[in-house]
Amino acid sequence: MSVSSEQKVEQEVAGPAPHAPAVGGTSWWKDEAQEPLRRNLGLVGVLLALFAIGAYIRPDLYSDADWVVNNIMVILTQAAAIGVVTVGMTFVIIGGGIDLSVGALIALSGVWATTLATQSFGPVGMIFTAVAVGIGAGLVNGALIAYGRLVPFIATLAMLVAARGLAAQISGKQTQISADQFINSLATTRIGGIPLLVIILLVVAGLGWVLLNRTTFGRRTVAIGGNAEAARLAGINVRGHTMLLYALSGLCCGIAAIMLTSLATSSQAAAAELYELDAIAAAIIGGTLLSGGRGTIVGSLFGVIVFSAITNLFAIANLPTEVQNMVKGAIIVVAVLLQQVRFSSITQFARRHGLTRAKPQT
Amino acid sequence: MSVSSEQKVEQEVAGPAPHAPAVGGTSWWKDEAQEPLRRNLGLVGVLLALFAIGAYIRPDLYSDADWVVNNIMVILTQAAAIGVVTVGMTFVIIGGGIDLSVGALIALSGVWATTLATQSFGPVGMIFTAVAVGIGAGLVNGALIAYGRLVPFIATLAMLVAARGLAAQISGKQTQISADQFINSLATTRIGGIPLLVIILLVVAGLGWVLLNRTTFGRRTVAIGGNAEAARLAGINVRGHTMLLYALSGLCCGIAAIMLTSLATSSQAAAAELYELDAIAAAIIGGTLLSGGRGTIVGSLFGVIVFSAITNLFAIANLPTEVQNMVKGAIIVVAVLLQQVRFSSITQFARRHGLTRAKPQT
Amino acid sequence: TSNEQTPTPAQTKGADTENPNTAAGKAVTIGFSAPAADHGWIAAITNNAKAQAGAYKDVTFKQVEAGKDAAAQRAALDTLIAEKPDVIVLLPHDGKELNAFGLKAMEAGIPVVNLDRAFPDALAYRLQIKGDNYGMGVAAGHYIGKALKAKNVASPIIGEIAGMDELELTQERSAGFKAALATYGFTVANRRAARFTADSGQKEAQNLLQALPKIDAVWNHDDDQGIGVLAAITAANRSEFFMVGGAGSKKAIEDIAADKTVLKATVTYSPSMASSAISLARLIAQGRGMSDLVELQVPKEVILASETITKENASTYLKLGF
Amino acid sequence: MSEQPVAAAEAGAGEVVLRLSGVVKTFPGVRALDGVELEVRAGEVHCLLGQNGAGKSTLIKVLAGVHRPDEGDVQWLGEQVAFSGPQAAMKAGIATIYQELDLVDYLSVAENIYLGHEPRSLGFVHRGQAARQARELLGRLGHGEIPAHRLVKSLPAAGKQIVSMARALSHSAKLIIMDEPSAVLAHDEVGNLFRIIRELTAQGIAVVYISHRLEEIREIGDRVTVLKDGRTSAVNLPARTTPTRDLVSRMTGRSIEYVFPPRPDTEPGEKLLEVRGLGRSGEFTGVDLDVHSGEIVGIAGLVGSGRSELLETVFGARQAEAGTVVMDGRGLPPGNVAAAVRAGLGMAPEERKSQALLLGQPIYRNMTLTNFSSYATAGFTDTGKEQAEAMRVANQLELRPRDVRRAVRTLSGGNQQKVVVGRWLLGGTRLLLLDEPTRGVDVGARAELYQVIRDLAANGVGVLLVSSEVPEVLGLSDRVLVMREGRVVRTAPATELSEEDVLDLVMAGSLTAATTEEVAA
Ligand SMILES: Nc1ncnc2c1ncn2[C@@H]1O[C@H](COP(=O)(O)OP(=O)(O)OP(=O)(O)O)[C@@H](O)[C@H]1O
Ligand SMILES: Nc1ncnc2c1ncn2[C@@H]1O[C@H](COP(=O)(O)OP(=O)(O)OP(=O)(O)O)[C@@H](O)[C@H]1O
Ligand SMILES: [Mg+2]
Ligand SMILES: [Mg+2]
Repeated sequence: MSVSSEQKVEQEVAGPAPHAPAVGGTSWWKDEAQEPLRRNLGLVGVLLALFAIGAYIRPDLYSDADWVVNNIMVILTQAAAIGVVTVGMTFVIIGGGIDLSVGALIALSGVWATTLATQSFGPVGMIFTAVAVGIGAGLVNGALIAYGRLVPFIATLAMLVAARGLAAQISGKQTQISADQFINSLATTRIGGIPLLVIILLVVAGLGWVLLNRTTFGRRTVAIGGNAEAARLAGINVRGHTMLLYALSGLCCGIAAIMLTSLATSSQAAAAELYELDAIAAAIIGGTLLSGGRGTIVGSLFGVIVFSAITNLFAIANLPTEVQNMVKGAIIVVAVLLQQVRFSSITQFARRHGLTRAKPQT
Repeated sequence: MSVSSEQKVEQEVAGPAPHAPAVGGTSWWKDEAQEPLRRNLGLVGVLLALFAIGAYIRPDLYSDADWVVNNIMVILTQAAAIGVVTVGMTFVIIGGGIDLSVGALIALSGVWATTLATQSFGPVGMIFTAVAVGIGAGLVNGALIAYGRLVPFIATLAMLVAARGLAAQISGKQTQISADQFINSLATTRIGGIPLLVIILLVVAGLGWVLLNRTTFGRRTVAIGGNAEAARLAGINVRGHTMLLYALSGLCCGIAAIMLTSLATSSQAAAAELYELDAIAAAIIGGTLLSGGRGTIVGSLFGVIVFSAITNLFAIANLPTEVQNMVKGAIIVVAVLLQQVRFSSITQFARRHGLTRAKPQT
Repeated sequence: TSNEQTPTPAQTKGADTENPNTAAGKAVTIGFSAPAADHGWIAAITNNAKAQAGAYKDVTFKQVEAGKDAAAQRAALDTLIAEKPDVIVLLPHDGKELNAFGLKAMEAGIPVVNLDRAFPDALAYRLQIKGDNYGMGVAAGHYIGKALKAKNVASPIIGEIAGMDELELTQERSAGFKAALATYGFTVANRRAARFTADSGQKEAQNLLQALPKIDAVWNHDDDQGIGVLAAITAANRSEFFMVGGAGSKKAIEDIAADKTVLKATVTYSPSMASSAISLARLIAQGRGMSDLVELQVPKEVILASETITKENASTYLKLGF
Repeated sequence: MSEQPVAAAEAGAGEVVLRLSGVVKTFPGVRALDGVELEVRAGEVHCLLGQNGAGKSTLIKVLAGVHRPDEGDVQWLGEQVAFSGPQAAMKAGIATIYQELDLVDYLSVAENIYLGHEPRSLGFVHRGQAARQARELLGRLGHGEIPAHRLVKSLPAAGKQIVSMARALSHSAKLIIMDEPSAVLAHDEVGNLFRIIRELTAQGIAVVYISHRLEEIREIGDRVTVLKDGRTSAVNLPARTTPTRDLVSRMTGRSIEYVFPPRPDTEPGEKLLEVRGLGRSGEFTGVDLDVHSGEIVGIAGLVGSGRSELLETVFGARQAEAGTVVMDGRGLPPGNVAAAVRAGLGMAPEERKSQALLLGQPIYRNMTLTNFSSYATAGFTDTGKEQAEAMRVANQLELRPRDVRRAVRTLSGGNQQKVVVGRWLLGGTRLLLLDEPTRGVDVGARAELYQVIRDLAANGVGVLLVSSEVPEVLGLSDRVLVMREGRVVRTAPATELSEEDVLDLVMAGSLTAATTEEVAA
């Protein structure tokens, strides 16, 4: 019962037993296996709906194909940094943890990479610094959790606070300008019409997908998040792996820090505000179970893009901040509800109300 | 068994199996039932340590008994509003959920209660409004989670965003001044030398304790969070109960909103920023299991007071913010580690290092 | 906005033998509190105050950090009162939320100098020195209005990138901007609110540019977030419009002087007011007036005019950039 | 669908309290119940038999109001009923002990017993009354020593089972359903359970009893209904007189001899495992034992005698506080499971759900959990190979259903157990630690499992087996260790011990035994 009950708590507190999907379908495991797909289709539906709303509000813009393509690139560019972070976050959550420190780690990595001293080492030095700082801080998170036995929430919250403090200390609370042309040009470079940052996101997500679905590392992650005790008794080094998961998240923060630095041609201690909430929300909307053991990279990616598309649409519709927030809350709710729509439940509804006369068979 | 595996994930990722219960009922330190007590003692230790540090840094202030008493009142007053919220949060978390919307609900309740229209109904009208808004929004959270089957994280995140937006809309993003003398005087009233707000906190916590430990509501909350399936099989109305839990949290937000309004003699849409993180952190530090099914009100109260005392000490030591943050991160880690110290592990350590006779090897 | 951490000496008033106010007086303790700095302007406020206090031999400077919100600041100020300073200079998180503290301190006989965020209650402060948020918006509005009128643009498309929207000062700036534009018959086509950080400025600007394929002018409230705004504009290769900044950071003034970007002007909201606040607080504590004025005491209210920095006068303002 | 069931075997039985006919329950793609008939009389013990996955648990969940039947009639006390939920069934007088322990860890024993129907007024729980009544119930169950205020989390599996039983008794029910209650009970506890059941039936309460142990059916049952693939294959057979062959063939469709595979004559090989002076305070002390290649060593003992802890310590899942574990002449570091696995050890733990299974994951991933890296090339997994290997083991163990891509969560209890054991058949395990490997496994599969274990031994694998079923320990093992209160009190070849010897050994001086005897007397 162990995991499943927790699952229920997370997923559908209070709901009746979790089953009840398609009856009469073929072999039902297929249905289960298709769940991520169904969820992703739900998110694609949300994206299409957002597009349709945009087209309705601003037909002038949406009728211009160039503009549309460019706008998609803008949406993706804005999804890039947070998307990379969400890939790392997805691993951490699937592995049964959570990382509240990602926003702070981006700020710390970015600030550290843009000190005058670091900048003097050129772009390689800056990138190396950002990534090393991210991984280092991630390892501290991992060590506190795996060996210090701190709850992930508390350990990474402590890191959040401390890393923002350290970033402020290093930067003297100033916005540090990146004078490095190479770094700054990352945000403006396009390859085959596609912004480099978007390509980085896709590469990171692609590698993440392979890592999660095709390697022993990914398999261990799922196992540990699904049932840490079972994983341990199966001989998996749960602690060591937990360290690696947080280091991976830190690495993603380091990469995102460079991306954000390039976009803003600067870095500061207050950067990447509340990225942790966005990344967690994107992962969950994408179908990752907050209690661990289940999740997909593709879903997380869609989650990030949905959030990015919402912000974009708000700008295009010129909504005031307060209305934006109210609508955003509603969209989140609708997006999640939409993913739960199942054809089977429609069928069931029909049957229960005598609209069809069904007789499920073996 | 259900919770235990999840617990392991949360509590001690990868750690060896939790200590087996004491046989022969010897040392009560090993006894599970005493664990909350041990944790709370750990937190008291942290408080004493903070006091000692303060006394070391500023002997001039700490040698003045009046000042010390007054300072304790200041610490408690500052813990009051967030403490009330944490009581509600503790219930929600024990029940297997989480409420990210508390800060936003405080802002919404406060803003709603301080509109000119509401203020015209006098203090009763204001208090009623704040509480009603809190409960109403809590019920929406609960309905989304229990009946809409949204993950609590997402549902309350959506509420966070939407409630802040609505509060901004209502207040026109202005800070709304409370002209009501009664409300404003709450913060300055003392009864028997104890600030009224502190008394409110103690009353709320006391009621919370009774509710959790002595009523069917509380015991069922533990059951739902610990093993939702078992609770359902025992005939508990899990959904209805979940609704009530979020409504309770909303109620606490309404009360806290009045307290904050009184302290600030005003209210605004940006009030109570990030209270959700503070409340969750306080509950967890106090021994509440983030995955549900375990937690104590007293522990949460201590958690809140520790955070409040840390902030107070920072002000007394006059640390710059960035150093504050770094130190705060470290204190959180130490506080949690301190709670895990067990005499048994010290004994074991001694034994392992041959300080006492024993022989594990090879 | 720079990688150096010390304030430019130009933002403080050094010893000036000509000025009788600088003559040493009775030794005073000035308590100071400002919110935790998370961006350049606030950081400059604190640094300026510290530097200005350091310039007076008769001033002891006691600073308490204000923490992350009004509640935390109240707590910090309570400990400050215990130190019994002669005067308190205070930049509150929110003037209304800290009004009660002002009253309390004044009642306790400690004059309060409110820096920038006004207390609603006149009894809560001895001196109020602040920038003019509404006036800042007005200045930006007039600059843009005039420039567009000069270019004969009939119905111009104007964008606005505001700062943190939940702050009242942002609302005031936007209100002033709107009012000034209205005198020309112009309106804002799209308004985005960023978070005073470069990365949020970049993001909002990028979206604004998407929403408005053709723009005539943009006002960005804050030069710090403006770094990101400019980055977004450069990345999008847009140059059909001009931009006005806000606050007056060093980098912005340099950019205006160099005239290589769309940034053509910035309207000031200078953190130098912190230096002035310290100077005036010292005089208040010492019971002296301002030597140039007839009055024997420091006046009750000083509101800085928002000045407009353009390529023409950039060189004179450069020393005031933060 | 109301075909008249065979007339009751015995005269004098009470009136019919429960009658099911044509009950159908479908899960997505699975027809778990496919026209079930059942008739239960007041005061009888009605046994349900069936292979793993036959639908027994599903049937009782229908009775308990957890599932709603898709089709069919449920008549309770002569009236047609459709329970809206567990609460409704309980109100109507049906109490259930579920197969999966359904307790809340951080509630006390008394609170668990009265969860959902607490003695209360105005929402306040009468704690004293609850504790008093709980103590009474526990006393009735012969376990007055379990403190009512103790957290359930701190109880061992058997203690939890007793709390579950107390919970069922706490409803004044007319029908009590017990889904494999004896699975986690030791021998003496089962006797105790039967005493309770007799008390209940004497008061006219009907009991539906599910177990895979036929000898229990013989001892306690009145009538038997057999399920096969969701259908009733026989109703109301007399429990005591129906020949085993009959029962088995109605369950499985074939006849299986319920016997242990013969021991080979060959001498065991070289020494694999050498444990010396192993101890953990409060659990067990000074344990010495050896396991040789090709040898099956069984450990017998009462619940709580520390066998599970011993196994876990040998495996490194618990940190040894004293003593050494040597595998192949090389010492294992204490508290390091990974090292133990590398050295060739494998363990099927006692609590499969919390300790062994990834419930949401497919069967094959659960089976390959220990060795998926060995199918991987350069860190890349090979799921095709994994599935093929898992399929092989699934066939060997007669897993039902055979589809290894299915999530483990949806398997019946016994089949889940097979997955746990199957895991260690895949790797190159050289020493297998089995903790209650046949718990909840049906007769047919049990025979398969015995054969598999014996085959493993024949291939040179050493096996260390813990079981609460004394016949199993004696029948399967080559050598037997008897544990009492954390110490090994006897080691002997299995052939030199009888069931009575073992029982005498484990009971002697045992506190539990004393109380049990007193109560029984
Ligand atoms: N929630 C569910 N979703 C899908 N299939 C299920 C579910 N519960 C049970 N099943 C399937 O229904 C069938 C009957 O299962 P059930 O648990 O009733 O078997 P059982 O007779 O109790 O077996 P065991 O002796 O192993 O406990 C099995 O094939 C099982 O896989
Ligand atoms: N009725 C009981 N009440 C409280 N504690 C008990 C009870 N029975 C056993 N224990 C404790 O539980 C621990 C071991 O129980 P456990 O059931 O795991 O032992 P075991 O020998 O493996 O038995 P089994 O495998 O049959 O469950 C011991 O420390 C024992 O003191
Ligand atoms: Mg079953
Ligand atoms: Mg055991």
